[in-house]
Amino acid sequence: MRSATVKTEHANLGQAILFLAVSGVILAGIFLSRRGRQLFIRRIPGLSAIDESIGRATEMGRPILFTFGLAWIDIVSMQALAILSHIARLAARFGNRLIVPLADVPLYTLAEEVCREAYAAEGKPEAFNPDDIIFLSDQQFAYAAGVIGLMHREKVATAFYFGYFYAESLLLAESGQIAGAVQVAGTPATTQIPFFMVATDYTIIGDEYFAGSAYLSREPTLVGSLVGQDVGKGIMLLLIVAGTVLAVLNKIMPGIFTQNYLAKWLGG
Amino acid sequence: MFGPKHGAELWVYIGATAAAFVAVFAVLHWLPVRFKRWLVVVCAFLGGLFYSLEYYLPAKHRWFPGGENPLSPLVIPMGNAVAVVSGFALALGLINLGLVHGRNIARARPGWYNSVAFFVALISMIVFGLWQSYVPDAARAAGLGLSGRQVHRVYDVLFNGLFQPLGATLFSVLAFYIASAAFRAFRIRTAEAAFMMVSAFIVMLGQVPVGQWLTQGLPTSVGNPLHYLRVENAANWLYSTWSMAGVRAVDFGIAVGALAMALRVWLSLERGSFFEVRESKK
Amino acid sequence: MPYYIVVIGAIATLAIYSILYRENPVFRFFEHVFIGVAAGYGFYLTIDTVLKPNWWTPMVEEGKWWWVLALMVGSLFYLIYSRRLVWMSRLLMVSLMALSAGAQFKGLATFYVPQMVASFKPIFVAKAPFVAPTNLLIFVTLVTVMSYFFFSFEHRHPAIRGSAKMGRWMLMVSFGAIFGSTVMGRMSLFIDRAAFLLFDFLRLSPK
Amino acid sequence: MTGQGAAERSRHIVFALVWAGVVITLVWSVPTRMPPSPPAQMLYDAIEKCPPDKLIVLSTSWDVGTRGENGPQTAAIVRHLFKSNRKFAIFGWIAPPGPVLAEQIAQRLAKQYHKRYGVDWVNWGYKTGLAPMIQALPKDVPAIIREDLFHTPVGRIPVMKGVRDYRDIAMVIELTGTGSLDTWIQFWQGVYGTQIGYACTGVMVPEAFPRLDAGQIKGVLKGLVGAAEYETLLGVPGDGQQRMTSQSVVHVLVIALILLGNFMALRARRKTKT
Repeated sequence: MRSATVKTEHANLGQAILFLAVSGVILAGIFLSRRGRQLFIRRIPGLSAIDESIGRATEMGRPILFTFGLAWIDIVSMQALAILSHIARLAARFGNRLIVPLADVPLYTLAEEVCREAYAAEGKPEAFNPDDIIFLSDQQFAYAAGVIGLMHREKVATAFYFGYFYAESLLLAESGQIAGAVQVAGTPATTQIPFFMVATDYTIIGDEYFAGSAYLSREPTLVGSLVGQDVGKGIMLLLIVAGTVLAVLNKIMPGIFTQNYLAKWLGG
Repeated sequence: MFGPKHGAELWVYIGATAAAFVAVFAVLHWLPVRFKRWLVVVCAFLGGLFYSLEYYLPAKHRWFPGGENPLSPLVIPMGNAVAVVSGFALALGLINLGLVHGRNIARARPGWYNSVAFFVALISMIVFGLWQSYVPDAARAAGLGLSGRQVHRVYDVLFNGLFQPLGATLFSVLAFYIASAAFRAFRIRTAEAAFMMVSAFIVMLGQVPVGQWLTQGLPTSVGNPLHYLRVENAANWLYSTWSMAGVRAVDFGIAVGALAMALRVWLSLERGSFFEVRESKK
Repeated sequence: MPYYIVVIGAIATLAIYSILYRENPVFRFFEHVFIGVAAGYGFYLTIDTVLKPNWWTPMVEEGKWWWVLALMVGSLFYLIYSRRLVWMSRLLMVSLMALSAGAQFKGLATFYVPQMVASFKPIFVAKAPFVAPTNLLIFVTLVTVMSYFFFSFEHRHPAIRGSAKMGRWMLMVSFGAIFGSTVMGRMSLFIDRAAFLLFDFLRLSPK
Repeated sequence: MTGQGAAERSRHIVFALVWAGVVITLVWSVPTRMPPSPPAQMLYDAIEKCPPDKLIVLSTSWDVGTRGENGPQTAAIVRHLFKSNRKFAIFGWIAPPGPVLAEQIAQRLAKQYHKRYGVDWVNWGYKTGLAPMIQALPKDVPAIIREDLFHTPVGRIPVMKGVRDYRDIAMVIELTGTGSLDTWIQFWQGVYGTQIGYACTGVMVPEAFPRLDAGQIKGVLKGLVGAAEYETLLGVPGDGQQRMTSQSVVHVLVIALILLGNFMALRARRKTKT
């Protein structure tokens, strides 16, 4: 049971150790991989669909749309930028028009950077049109209205949704569907996943989202990090199993196991 | 020296600080690219350290100056500072919007009148918003024939007549899209999809009287295990246990994924081109 | 609310609903008005709720001159338009990003650890017949769903393959519940808009 | 092209059905009594257990966008607080219009229960600063709030007498259509153990249960149904129960559409086979 007493605003030892352990295995994965250790990633179907979907837009000669949802500058949009960078390079290579409507001004500046760099890296800096990176609105539904309008008017062939989405997820995805676009979506906003699953063609679930850049680029740092993440999740899983066993022992043999030591150690 | 200042002295301090800031960046600008790269790495490291050190260091320790966590009092000012700094980006968005729509009008592109509507809406919202907030009675004094009340009324039209209903209505379009998506795409081709559908049905029925009417014959007492079959109880149970566990499991994965991303940003291990500093073409 | 505002609101409402038929000039017009009003509102709100109380007041009225640094740092955003000075804006972006990274480190402990601890539930209890199966189900869901999200090896071994597959099923139950509960929410929003049109605009009353 | 046209036609039919279902049932409706679910009951009990001399904070993080759900919820909770003579403060930190819309509801109900502004409740208005402000608030409430919605300094408001820090606040109820709950958990419940109540839109509900299970929140109102359930607990029908018929009809409609969609797909597949 939870007491109503004042709890510390700072980490206890258990939390600190858990943080260091999970961070440690991720960093270990990164350094092993950078040293040249070959690491494996299994197939993630939604992510494989990204390249195919760009191909479709090329065939149809119609634009690609990429949206971050309402994401602002943070860890979530950082990952989305990495995926945008990949998509922008392919778009530059195949001569697709890429439209990126945004809802956050600082992020807008970064997205423009990323696209400009991507076109330059493909040797086509002149093909980059800064007018296609559009700040629409930082108000949720004004942003959604703008994207809906864009999808219909520009006859988008492919739409990508990577970032943080709220209620606008289905508004955008269903409009894209009505406009006839093939759609790929991924977001750590778990409550929006079912709507993307229903309305888009490929959905990236949960932390497949954070696996995205590793999967697409096969950069050793990112692949190593992904393997380290697996070990980190393994640690959390083991803790859950251990905590459950202790909870059972506490019920069966309350004389010996007077409390759930693990729960206490983690400051629950 | 560093305390608050007032009157003319304040403006001297403000001017001097701004000048010093420009001077520092001017000096930095002439440093070699190698150094600028290093500066970016240091900024990332220090920025990432702030909230984490504050939290993972204990509240009190004898090693701290004065025995208290030195970062804790800075948490709130830091939050304010970030909000203010981000706030200064506001004109950037307007510049972009203004350029796009301005060009539409200048080149008389099809639908240019929509861009005019955009400007009218934008400018009147800014003007009347700030006006009703800061100069409630200045209007009459300025001889424009608009009293504070009338300014308020114009703002009311913009906010309660346009902004709010437009947003609420667009939001409610979801009701229709959910129905059309359900009809078009909710296909039961696999066991997975069947699981999703059954669970969705139970929850949808459990929330409304008509669903509860379906299982009204079943016992209501908590002691009887059959009461779990009442659709509202089944829906609640589905929500609070099964669905909760699934969401939680996904979130644990996301936590570790986000942690990894955060580590890579913090230690500048991320490949991304966007933070790299290159030789600038002069 | 005066009736003329209700009428304007009703026109705006119907204009947005016209997208249900198809994209059309009326929708397009109101879309632009909406973006304009929203951008203006965002601008006004930033000044009124951020810059005025948290920057201007402390700096000018309370004499805290060092707040001018916030303006200087914020102006670095605008350097993205300069090829030569763009690196300075990167300094700002990377700092913002890193602050959010630091918050993530903290979030692991403050947010996820309590949830982990809450998952430590006894899966065998002698007395209450239904609690233990529920706890067992929670436990199985947690373990199988988490196992689905392991990326670094092929899911070949029957144990992991079975677990991952079951995890996906469990996940679909969650997603179904989310879908179902959202239907309720979205429908209530439309009911509210319909009530506005019927009772406020057309001035009907429920029979 | 004909496929496209058929898809458009069926979409239009679906939209028309939703329109018809809601409009008809709104005009001809009867309030439906909803039996309260455990999370609603928990919230009710938690409020009942609050000491009457302490303040309850209603954090109204909603605007007209989610008024369909949060409005009836706010009305039901305000009614409970008036009925049980609890003092409360309306407050906003996410959505600027929230406290204004909630104030309209409170003013309307106050007449019924003969309550007076300033004595029985206060409206702190919308305050800026987001999470850092919420973090600072428990340490010194009057310093952060300073004045109410009507620009009266808090020192001159009777109900604010003796309200200094988190110890004078019995409970915080977050009424929201967005992910604003965790800030309270992180900075209030997690640090001081303050009780948190939650009333959210339907979509936020699945995320609420892990928090409820972990004891981080004390109860949940689930969207419009939550409001209807709460109205049952109070024994007074309101908008929640009034709109339940429409809600029933559209839920059944969505289920029927899913089944119909599957049936038609099955038939189409059979046809192509033969």
